[in-house]
Amino acid sequence: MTLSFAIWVPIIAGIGTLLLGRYHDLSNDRTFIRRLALAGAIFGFLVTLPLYFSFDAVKAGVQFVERAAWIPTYNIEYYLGVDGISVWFILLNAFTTILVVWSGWEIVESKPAQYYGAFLIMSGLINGAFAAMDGILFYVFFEAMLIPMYLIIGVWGGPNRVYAAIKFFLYTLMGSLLMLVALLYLYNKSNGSFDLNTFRNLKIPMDAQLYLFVAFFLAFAVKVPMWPVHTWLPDAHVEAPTGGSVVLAAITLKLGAYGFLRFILPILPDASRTLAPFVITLSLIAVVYIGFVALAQTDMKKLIAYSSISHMGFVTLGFFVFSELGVEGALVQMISHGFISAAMFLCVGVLYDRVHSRNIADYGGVVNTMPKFAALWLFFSMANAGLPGTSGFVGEFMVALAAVKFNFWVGFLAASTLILGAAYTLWMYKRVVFGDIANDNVRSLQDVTSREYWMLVLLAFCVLGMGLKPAIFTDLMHASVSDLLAHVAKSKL
Amino acid sequence: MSLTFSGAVYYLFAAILVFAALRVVTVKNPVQAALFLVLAFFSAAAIWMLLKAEFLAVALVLVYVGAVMVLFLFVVMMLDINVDSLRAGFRKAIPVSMLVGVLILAEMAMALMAAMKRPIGTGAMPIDTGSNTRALGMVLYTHYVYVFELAAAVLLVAIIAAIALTHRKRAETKVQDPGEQVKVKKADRVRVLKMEPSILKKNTETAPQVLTQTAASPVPAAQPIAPAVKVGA
Amino acid sequence: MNSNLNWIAALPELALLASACVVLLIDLLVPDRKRDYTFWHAQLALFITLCCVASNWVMPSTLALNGLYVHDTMSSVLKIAILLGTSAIFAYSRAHLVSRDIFTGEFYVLALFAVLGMMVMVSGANLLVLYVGLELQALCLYAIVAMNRDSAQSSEAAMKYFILGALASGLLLYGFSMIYGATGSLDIAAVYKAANSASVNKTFLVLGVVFTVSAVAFKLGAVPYHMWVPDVYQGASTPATLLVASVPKLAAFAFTLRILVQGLQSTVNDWQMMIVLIAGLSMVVGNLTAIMQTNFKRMLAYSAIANMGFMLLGFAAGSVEGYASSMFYVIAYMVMTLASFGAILLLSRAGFEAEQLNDLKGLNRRHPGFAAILLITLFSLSGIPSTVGFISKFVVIEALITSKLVWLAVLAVLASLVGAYYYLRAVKLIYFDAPDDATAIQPERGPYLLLCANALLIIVWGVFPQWLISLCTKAMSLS
Amino acid sequence: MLTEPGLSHSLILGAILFTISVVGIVLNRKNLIVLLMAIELMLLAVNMNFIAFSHHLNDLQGQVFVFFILTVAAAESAIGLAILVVLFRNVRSINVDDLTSLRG
Amino acid sequence: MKYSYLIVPFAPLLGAIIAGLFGKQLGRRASHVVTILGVFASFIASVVVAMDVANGNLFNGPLYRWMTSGGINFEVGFLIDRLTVTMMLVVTSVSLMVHIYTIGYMVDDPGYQRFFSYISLFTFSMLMLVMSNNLMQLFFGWEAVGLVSYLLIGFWYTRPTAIYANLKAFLVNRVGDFGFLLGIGLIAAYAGTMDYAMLFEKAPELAKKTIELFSGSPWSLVTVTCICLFIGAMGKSAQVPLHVWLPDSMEGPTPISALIHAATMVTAGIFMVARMSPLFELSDTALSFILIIGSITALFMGFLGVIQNDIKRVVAYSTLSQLGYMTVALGASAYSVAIFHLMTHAFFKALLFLGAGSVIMGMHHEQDIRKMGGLWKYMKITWITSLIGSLALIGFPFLSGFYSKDSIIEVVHASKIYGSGFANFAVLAGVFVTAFYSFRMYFLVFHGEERFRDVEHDDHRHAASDDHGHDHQHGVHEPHESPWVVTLPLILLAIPSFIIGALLVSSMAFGKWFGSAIFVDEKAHAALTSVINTFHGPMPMALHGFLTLPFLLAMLGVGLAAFLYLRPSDLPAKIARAFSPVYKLLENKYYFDRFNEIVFAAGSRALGGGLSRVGDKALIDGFLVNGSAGLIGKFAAILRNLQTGQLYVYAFMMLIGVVSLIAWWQHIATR
Repeated sequence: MTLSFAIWVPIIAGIGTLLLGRYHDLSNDRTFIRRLALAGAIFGFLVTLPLYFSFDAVKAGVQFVERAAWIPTYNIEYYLGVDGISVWFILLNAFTTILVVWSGWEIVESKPAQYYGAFLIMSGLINGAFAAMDGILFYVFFEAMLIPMYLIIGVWGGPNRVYAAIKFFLYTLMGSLLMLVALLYLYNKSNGSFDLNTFRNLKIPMDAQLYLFVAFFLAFAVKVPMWPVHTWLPDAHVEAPTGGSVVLAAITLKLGAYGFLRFILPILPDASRTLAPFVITLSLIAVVYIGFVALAQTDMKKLIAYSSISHMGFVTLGFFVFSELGVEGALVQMISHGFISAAMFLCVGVLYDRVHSRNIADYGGVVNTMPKFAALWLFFSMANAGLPGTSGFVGEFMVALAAVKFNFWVGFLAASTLILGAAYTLWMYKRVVFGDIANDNVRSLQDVTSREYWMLVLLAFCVLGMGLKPAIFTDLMHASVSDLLAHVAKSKL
Repeated sequence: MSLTFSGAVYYLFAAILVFAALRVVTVKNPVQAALFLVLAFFSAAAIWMLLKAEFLAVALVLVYVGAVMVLFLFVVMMLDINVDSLRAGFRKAIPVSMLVGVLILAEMAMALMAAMKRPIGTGAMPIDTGSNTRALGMVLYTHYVYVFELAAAVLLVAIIAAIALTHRKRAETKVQDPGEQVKVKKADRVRVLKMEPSILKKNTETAPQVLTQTAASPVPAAQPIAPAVKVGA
Repeated sequence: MNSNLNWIAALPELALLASACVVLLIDLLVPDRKRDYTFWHAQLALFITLCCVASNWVMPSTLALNGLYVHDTMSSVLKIAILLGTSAIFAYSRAHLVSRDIFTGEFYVLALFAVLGMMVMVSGANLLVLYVGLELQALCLYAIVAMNRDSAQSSEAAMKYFILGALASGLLLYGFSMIYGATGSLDIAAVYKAANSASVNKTFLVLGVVFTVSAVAFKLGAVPYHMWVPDVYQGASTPATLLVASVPKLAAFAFTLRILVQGLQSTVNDWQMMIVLIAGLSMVVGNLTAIMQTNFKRMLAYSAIANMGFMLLGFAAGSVEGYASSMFYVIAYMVMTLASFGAILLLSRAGFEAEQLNDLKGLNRRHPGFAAILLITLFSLSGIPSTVGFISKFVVIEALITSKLVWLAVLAVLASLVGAYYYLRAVKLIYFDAPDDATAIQPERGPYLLLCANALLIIVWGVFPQWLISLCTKAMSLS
Repeated sequence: MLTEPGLSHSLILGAILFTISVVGIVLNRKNLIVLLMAIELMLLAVNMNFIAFSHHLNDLQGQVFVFFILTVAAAESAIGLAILVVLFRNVRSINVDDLTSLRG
Repeated sequence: MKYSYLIVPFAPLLGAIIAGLFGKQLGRRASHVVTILGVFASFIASVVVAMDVANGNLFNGPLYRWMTSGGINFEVGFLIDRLTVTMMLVVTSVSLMVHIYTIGYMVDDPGYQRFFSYISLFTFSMLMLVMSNNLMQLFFGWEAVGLVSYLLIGFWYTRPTAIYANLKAFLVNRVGDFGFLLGIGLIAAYAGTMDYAMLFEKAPELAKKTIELFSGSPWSLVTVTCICLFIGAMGKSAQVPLHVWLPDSMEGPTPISALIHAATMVTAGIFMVARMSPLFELSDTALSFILIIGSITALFMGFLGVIQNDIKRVVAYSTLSQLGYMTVALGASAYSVAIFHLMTHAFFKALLFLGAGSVIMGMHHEQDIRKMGGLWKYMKITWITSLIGSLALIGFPFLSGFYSKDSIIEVVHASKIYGSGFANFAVLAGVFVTAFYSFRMYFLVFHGEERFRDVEHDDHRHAASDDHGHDHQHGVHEPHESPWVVTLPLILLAIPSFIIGALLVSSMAFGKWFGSAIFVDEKAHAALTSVINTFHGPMPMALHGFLTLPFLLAMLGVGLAAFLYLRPSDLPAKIARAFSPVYKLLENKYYFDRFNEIVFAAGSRALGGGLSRVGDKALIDGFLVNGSAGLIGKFAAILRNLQTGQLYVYAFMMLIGVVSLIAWWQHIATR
């Protein structure tokens, strides 16, 4: 029942918040709503903990299996399970939800019940997507989370939020609709099953594999996002409220990458191998091209958004070099990016809440007035730049090694992130934080409140912990990843 | 193969029918169009006679010529329409319409010609010799009683709809309702008001009553209220 | 020739006919200010009919009334849906009718007769019955659309609806005459038998099919026979629109199924491609044109066109599974339509129609409940999971892919991507924008709760669709 | 040369009538009443088909159908004319071109 | 024994954490006490470990498993051998001196605790780097020292120049790391291990492998790997063309210039190459590459020192030049000599920097040597120790610098590898240049006129210099000797600068001190062996030193400096005018900075802006995304216009439908 709890506890908490919020909204009593939402988020996190403590790292298959008929006519099942790949994302998501709720504490003034409700519901849906072992169940969760995200960007977002929200929605929908067709094709191919394990063992001819690859690839590439279907992300990030950006960057992007591992690689190994150069090329473009683009940004959130794209390029790169180091590196990178991007967005949020500008040029010398904040942000910036000892290093390092093994020049381009990543992150940091106090806005800044402080410190611990002992994470993955790679190596023609 | 008399009659009425039909859609005046339609119905009835559907032929004349077309004419007359202005743009529309007409006719003709080369099946409900009316009546009231009832419902709907749509209660007409008039009671007409001497109450308590009375116009007024004559809503 | 009357099977229709007449009489005797009596009696009539349908539920499939009438699971299911839907329509539109001064008995009587027509269509086992049922329903609807007598738009809409509808029945009849000519029978079962025999004149038959498909497409409002849909939806008063937009689709579905599948299954290869063409065009044209609309009702009209295209895909699949998916789709669509138009109805008040898209601005701040209902409905219409709209699209596409029509499935999903845009835009108005006027909205409690239940149904069926799916599958496999 | 009229003649006649009526609907841009008449004409064409088939098949059902078509058509024209009257009261015109307030 | 290994790096870390997190609460005194104690403990432990190692107790083993993936164990572990302990001793001792010195130097700075925390953290990182037994940990330390360097260069974060310099330093180092990472990647890919010992075992195997970087031209795998690794070293050890960050790094406080940018961190690259000697020995191409890069650095960076007027920058350029010497030694396969020079250089260069710092303090944070002069009278200890440092630097016999530098010159002379001819010239010319600029600075600072009296105090310069709390008094300051915490380290560093060369040259540079830690393929690269064969002990070597060319050149340099700068004269200016193109070239540092600024910094910004505008905004968003949306909108408008509202159009459409369906069916039927 652990997985069901992980899914339904936040959703029920969210619905409860929504319903109860109606009354408290009227009486201006927001504290109650906040506490309720936070309690829901924390409880939602606690129920996921058994996933870590009772996880059997030796087993390659899925664990914590729950299986029940859902729509028997189409043999669709309520089939949940996690393996070493997905377990981390559920934990990460549940953890991030707490941060998100916490981050909106004093910030969200309008309709807080809806705000928290949307986040909690989304959290449950995301858990569902990571836990689903049935194609349609996955699709349902994968798509349904668009609704709360759309509202979060649109209702609590910035000035250009409408464009961003619609763009986000349509972009994602475009990809996933084709995935639905692909799933149904597989369903027919497998004589009536949506079980992912069945899909894995299907024999599929090459041309069909290629078509399916395109369908799945679009769905997940948009979500990751890969170049050139990435342009929704900067807009969405910039306009979303801080919590929205955090969830987007930390979790939903991972869902796209996760889709690659769950669907594309094991189900379509021959197409994957054939098209690997193509995907790798796109990934490298994401790393290099986006790295340069990030350098030119003047908006902090946009810059971090582009940096996310670049980092996710590493993830797809890691997948498609088909080695344990690469895949595990990519997974580690995903988790780490969850922490770091969340922290980076929270940091920008801290500034934004005070000055209401995301423009780099509106800042300068923040360190003079906010030393604690500056120190924490520096830490996360360094992590973003992939400094050893932080989680940001681990994944990049592993993927880079795997890439060099795959092909020297691939590794060469991938490693350029060492320079580019440091350049855009630290240059922004320099312009915002260092220097003399630039203007009165900066002069009147107050250092982080204890809420913000502990939130960031918590994340800093995660980043540091993961940087110092990544084995905690990788040891759980080995069995599943090698099983996956075995599937990739086998021809399914 | 020579043409029998009935064959010739068929052709004659068919020609009239086509001509009349063409005129229906092309004449200027709707009255004329209605009259041409009548002609068309007559010719069709004649052809139906030849095809041994005597009851329907008669019904067509009675129902259509006798009722429906009269209704048409009535409406045409009732609505005061400027005939001339209704013709504008007719010529412009001819080419496209003709094109479609020719196309659809050609297609249908082709299909029908092709179809006629093959045999067609036999009917499920053979016509026993004898009165066509009787035969029809028999099935209508037995086998097709359900449809018959439904047809009744259709007609009922037509009545309701026509009335609901066109029947208007005029706002300015005033109707007397004797029932209401009889039922009227005294209390409906006259109401006795008791006025509290409230205006000067807040002056001093020793204020003389007389003053109050003069100031407050204490005469209980008989106020006329709604008459029993209903104004049409 | 079946001379078995077996009128018990047709009890619902008979009961409705009788009770509609009773309502008509009662309405005559009821003074204007007590028009509510008519309302409640109309509801009672629906309820009685519903009871009759329910009592016949366990009866096995039978032909009745000399083979003109068929009772089967599909007919029962659809009738229940029609009756419940109509009841909801009555509930939603009461206040609106009152405030517009068109709260007349005729509305209810005509609506009941229209329901009768639909039920006849649903249970028709004979071309003649189907035709008369269709006309009964259509004539009532024409009149209801025109009922808002002082509105030029309503009468314009009614006129267009009428002329085009009459044209469509002309096409239908022409088609029927060809089918009759080819098979020598009007009985669906006999037609089926004759059409399957080798000696049938296929050319007549298929010519008949072409005309029949055209007429059916008109009734469903599929491209290129769709032109009446937006005008009628927009022009008619919202209760009339709701009546035109929701339940008749069920009847039209049954109508299509009875003729094309139960009667002319042997020509499936001929009509399948026609349906593919019509369905594809409908999805594309409907969704594209809807983008440009500023009137919410008109937008929903185009969405209806697109949705009917989607529904027809089930027929295009040409399999039992496909028909079942279409049935599911059409029922789901009715529920969504009820919710969307119901919301419009309840939002409008005296002197204010909530039919422009801009009227929805900032609804979330004015009344979160309505906003949530519309949110659910709109996302369901665009086919986002956890709503019944998704399941309905899913089952249809599944049927398509099983029938190896993958390209059509791809077209369908791309069309619904375009469609998502305008639903999103509506959601945007509701949630993202600030209201133009902040007047608080106070809906009537009863209809509002019903609407909530309606929206909840969208979610419930979206999450637990199995019941409805098996019902549809069962209905299709038995008929 | 003209042959003895048979099924095909009646069907062709029906087709011609049908075509005339639909062309009439498209052609006539001004007068709604003529449109209604064209619809009557179309029903006549259909009836012609039914009766021809009925005659040819020696089958009564066609005639029954025609009977009901006549009934329904009468009801239909009643409602059509009623709508026309309502329309005329509202817009003071039965010009087809004036019916364009709903568009787009 | 393992515990003392642990104490070495972690004692400073503990100090850093305490000072960093609780510095505010603890106060200044406690902070410096705790960090100094940490480093002192580390130093003592290092000495203990060193004695242990001298007794032959080597250690190589994992401490902690970081991660396992792809069959590679990523671990943290120690390799304690003679090379390691040498480095440990150098690092801890210099670090200890700098810690003590800092008490005086940073006395008034508000970031006092922070500073101590940073330098202790640096000590930890550097120790982890040198004690590592695998490449992953090496990279860890590599980047960690880079981070601390970044923090310390930008210590005064409000200064635009400082935060410019630290970003630059970090990025240029990242360019090196980029190569380094690729090198590690190649090793991981082909050797499948991170561990030194296992790697060296597989080295002969690797030597046989080739890699096709460009299709059709197979390159030796080891060459590519070594060059990649060396690119990392170029970044960290500031070799041309990645040297540009080091002069700018002088924006940091002087103690860290001594510790990080002279004595320890910048020599990490040298250490790494020496550590990887079994690999580098397998590739002559890589060694030649190293040799040439090193000689270019040694000579041309020296030239730049000639025209600098900032006291710290002069020392910085001399550091660059000396790093070049070490690199040259590496290229000539004389790894032991390189490390030997590294050690002596660590002491005398730290001494020089700290001396310069002392001068700066004495001059009230004036750094321009043209505004000094005659300081010997005021700052006796600083003067003497600086003189020792300078003499060591120019390689005056008997001083430490002489032994190491002269060994390099001789080894290069003996080397037969490609590029050694140029290297030979470069190191010899370098001796002259070094002597010239060192003594130019020495004379300008300590001798000659007391120019600080007649120059007006320039407020701007002051504001931009070590502005950390000294009273802002205007007018002329009397130079003064620094407090004991400053002079004590000077003295303590002067001693090894003087004697350590003579003490250790026979064992370390030419002896078997390093043992198995350094591998030289004596057959292929016999330069060192031939020099060893002519070596007869420190005393004869020093005596012989007086007769050699290098000594002559050095004396020439000193003489020229004395001639030009001991007395006020306009001769230097005249020379500058006469060779104005050369002067300009030097003044602009060979235009490296300008080039980087324009091509790399501005170029990539422009590229990014261009990609953002053209690629993302115009092409993808504008054309593909909004374009297709627009297209859909256009279609929608067309379709919408079809809905004219006219009844006959509607009817017409229906008929079209019928007509086309019939046509479609007939088409199918006839097919």
